[in-house]
Amino acid sequence: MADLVRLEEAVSELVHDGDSVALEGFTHLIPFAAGHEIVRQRLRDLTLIRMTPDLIYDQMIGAGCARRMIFSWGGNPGVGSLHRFRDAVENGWPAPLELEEHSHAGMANRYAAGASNIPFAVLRGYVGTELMERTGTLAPISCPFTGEMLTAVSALNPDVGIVHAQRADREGNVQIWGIIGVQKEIVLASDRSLVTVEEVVAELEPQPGAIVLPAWAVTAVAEAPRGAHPSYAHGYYDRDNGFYQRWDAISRERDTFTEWMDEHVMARAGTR
Amino acid sequence: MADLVRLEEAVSELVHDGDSVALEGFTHLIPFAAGHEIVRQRLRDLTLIRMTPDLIYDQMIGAGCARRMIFSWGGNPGVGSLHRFRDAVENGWPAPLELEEHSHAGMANRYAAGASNIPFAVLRGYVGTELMERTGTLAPISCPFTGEMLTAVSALNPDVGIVHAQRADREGNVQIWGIIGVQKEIVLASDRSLVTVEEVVAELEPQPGAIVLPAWAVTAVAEAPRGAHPSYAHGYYDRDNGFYQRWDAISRERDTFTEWMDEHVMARAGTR
Amino acid sequence: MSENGFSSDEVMTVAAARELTDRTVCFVGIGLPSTAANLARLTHAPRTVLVYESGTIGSKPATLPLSIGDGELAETADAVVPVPEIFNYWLQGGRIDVGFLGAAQIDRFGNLNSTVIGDYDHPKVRLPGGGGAPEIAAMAKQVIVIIRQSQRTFVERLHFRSSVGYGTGPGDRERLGMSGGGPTVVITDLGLLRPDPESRELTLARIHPGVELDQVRESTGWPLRVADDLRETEPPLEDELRVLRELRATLEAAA
Amino acid sequence: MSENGFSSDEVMTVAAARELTDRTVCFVGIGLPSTAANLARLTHAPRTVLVYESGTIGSKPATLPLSIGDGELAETADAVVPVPEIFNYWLQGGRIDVGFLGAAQIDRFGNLNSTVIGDYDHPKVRLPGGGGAPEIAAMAKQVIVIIRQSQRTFVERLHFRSSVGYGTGPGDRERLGMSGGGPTVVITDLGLLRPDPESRELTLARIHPGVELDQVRESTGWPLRVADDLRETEPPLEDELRVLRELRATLEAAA
Repeated sequence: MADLVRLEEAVSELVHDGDSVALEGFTHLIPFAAGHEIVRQRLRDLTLIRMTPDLIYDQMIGAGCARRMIFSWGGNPGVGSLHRFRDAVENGWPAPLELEEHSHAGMANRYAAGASNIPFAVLRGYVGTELMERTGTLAPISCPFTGEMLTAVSALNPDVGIVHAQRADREGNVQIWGIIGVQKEIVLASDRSLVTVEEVVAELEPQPGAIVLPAWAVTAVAEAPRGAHPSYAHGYYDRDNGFYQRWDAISRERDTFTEWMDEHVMARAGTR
Repeated sequence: MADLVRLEEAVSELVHDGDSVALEGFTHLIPFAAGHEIVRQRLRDLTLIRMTPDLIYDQMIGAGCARRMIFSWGGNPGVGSLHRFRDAVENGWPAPLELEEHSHAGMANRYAAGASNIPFAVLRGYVGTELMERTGTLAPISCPFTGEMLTAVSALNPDVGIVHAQRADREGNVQIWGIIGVQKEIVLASDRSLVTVEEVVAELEPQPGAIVLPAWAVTAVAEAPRGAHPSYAHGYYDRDNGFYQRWDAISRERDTFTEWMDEHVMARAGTR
Repeated sequence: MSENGFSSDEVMTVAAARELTDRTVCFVGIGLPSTAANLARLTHAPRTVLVYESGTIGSKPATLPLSIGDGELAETADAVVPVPEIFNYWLQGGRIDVGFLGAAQIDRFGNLNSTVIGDYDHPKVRLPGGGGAPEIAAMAKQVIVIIRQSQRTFVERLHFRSSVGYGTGPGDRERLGMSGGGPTVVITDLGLLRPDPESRELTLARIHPGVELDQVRESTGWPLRVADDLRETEPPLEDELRVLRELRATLEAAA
Repeated sequence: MSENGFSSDEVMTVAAARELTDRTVCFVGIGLPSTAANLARLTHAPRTVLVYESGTIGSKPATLPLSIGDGELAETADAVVPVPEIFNYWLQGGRIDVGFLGAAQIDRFGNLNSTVIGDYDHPKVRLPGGGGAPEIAAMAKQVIVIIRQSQRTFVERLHFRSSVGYGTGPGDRERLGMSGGGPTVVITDLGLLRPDPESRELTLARIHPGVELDQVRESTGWPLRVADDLRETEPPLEDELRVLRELRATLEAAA
């Protein structure tokens, strides 16, 4: 059964230096509160896994948590660059960042293979691109029935999978609706999982479009109201598009970035 | 866009002698009305595809529609044998029936591969069973990353996929809820698709647990109230467990079977 | 109904239910397995999680389903998922503690036949086939088999191997790369067998009340191994029988 | 804003929208593609079906989304599906008519770079990467590329091949087993290029109002082929501009 714990405890028990960690949420339900707690606990040498690193990994990279990143699209959606990601790759600040680069389709299939306990998935993809030569977790594979050549991607099974969700009940059953992305896959693919939720409720009212993760498939649940901001939680609050746009200026220089993180993340232990 | 047509027309336009046809619905939403229409139109030499052949294929086999069957579990759930299926396999009545036999996991993955336009899917399964030797659409496959041996199953892409659903709107968008089984997969895996529905409504009210198949992914929609009976349509009517039990006696002998089919299927053109 | 006041079906079902501890996640087929898992849920193991292959997770039916896809299973479930997902993410994903299986034939290593009696191409009896069983047998952490015991069902040589128990003996499951642990118990109308920890051969561990050991031997198609500490199955308790009979009544009422 | 009364962004967006016929199923990324598809939907092609890679099918947003996963896309969708499904069943399944792509660099065969400027291991500029593009480029029945034209973007040699257009020329897509048809049009701020039916080389087919042919040649990193029947792009209609500006205003209002 999922333990209902405080976010600080959950992160300190589940995430360790050197772990591979996936904080997922496809635009929706990005677990910012959990990411900030990782930053506050000064975890290091993480392999950060996410289809769209988004602002949360920009912040974690800039804060020095990451040694490596596995991803498929590292931009600020509709705005431009992730400056901290770029600074790490282009200039090695605050530390060099190894990259393992895939396409969205490949990442989604890698998660699904991980959730399915098989070591690889098969898709038509990547062929003709230079990712085929650059990425070790890709290989051509031939169909045993037709002889057609396709592409295999290796499964992803992170040490820790972290997602945000709208609700859990007191047993730890988790309910998610709206854009559901790869939330289920990453929880099921990971050795340990943490779900932060907007609220813990007595009973999960059925919702159109909702999925439920049973408590026994989740390691820990922590309440984190507004825990996806500046991303959003469908039915709770909207995406803070203004913040995504302001982040461009905040993150462009190392100083303004560090100042912002000190004020808005480091100084906020337990008060978020 | 899906055409809204009468069931008779849909079957006569979409299904032809010799076609491979999947009438799916995992216990729930089995398309009996469409199956009966196929029987009435005296279609022949069909390859019938279904995870659980159930009463509908027992009837179609006994009526002489089938040359071949691809399946994973051919019984009357909770009751016993499918006598017409057994008579065809054991005694070749009314015609011999070729079998291509899989497990549920294999069939589900074959449908998913078909819907995904890849020629095979990979699972841990079948190993150590005699299906490995008996079934040509199975093959061992090794992981290009770990060297582990797994099993490949070839994709299923039927000529026609037929399912029953609760509702469609006038555009032909289809809504299904309750046990959703492989309804989506079979529609997407098939060259042509027919969805019979309990009713056509002005607008699809969102429902907890519902999925929607957009009209442009469906070939034809036909209204067929109670079209899943003696299976059921969640929210409309219950499974007729009594009929499933009575079918054992009706179907045990060729005479009583034929009599029942004449009276309840053949004589009911357009009146169902 | 025996002179003990309970039938052989009842003692089998109760014995199967007792194998489940609370909070166990069970992948259940229809018939005795579903009855046993629901009996456990309504007696000593209220938080047993029932997963049906139709895609319902955490079903809590008040009446016994006739099929694995009855509407009540979906209505009372924590989640309903597509069938490919139930097999890939949940069963193959290693999240099932206990799989219940029946069969037409079993051999001494717990391998099962649910496919044909006679030759595959010209069968004497065409059985339903493997269904979900091949993967449940391979992937559930533990498998419980429920089967009536006779010379016809407990056979020296299966007519078809539909699902794997321990193959030809120790080490076979590992060689085949199976993620689950294999059968831990075979419950019959005569007693209860467990695989020997070394040889993996099914060994009679419990004998039901009123059954003679010779009767069990005669109902087994190979020389039966018997545990040194063979004991009698504890008879069904009054409470177990009452709940079981109430459950079965709901099935008959629905028909 | 040019002296024509519309900006180069506007002429690009309008030209892209015009490429869509009604009932087209479009896989759209954020930015100009999303704007163009929504413009088509609100003008001549009301039944355009918008599919976003976040898993929303048939979204009908009243305001322009800033990200591909804004809440309104889910609220107004016919269906919302998991991300693995959108790529496997819908894109790879061959159900997407038109994919819109942007890029940092394009070559004469419509191959795209959205990964790095400079060397991959030591890039001068690290770009976001492929995202959904590699598979959209391979699998959509038809691809529309929208990109500003200059010596920096229209290059002789890509710094990285993120997505495939026509590879090294005729027959390459077929050899690579690609199910989609490849780019049918490249829309820039200067004009509109289409692949030559034989050589597959991008060929200038339309030039936007007020743009000189020499200017297009100078903005191309290879000797540009020009269609024999080169014509001027029809300027944006008043109605197109009005709807486009209203749409863009919703984006700014939301920020």
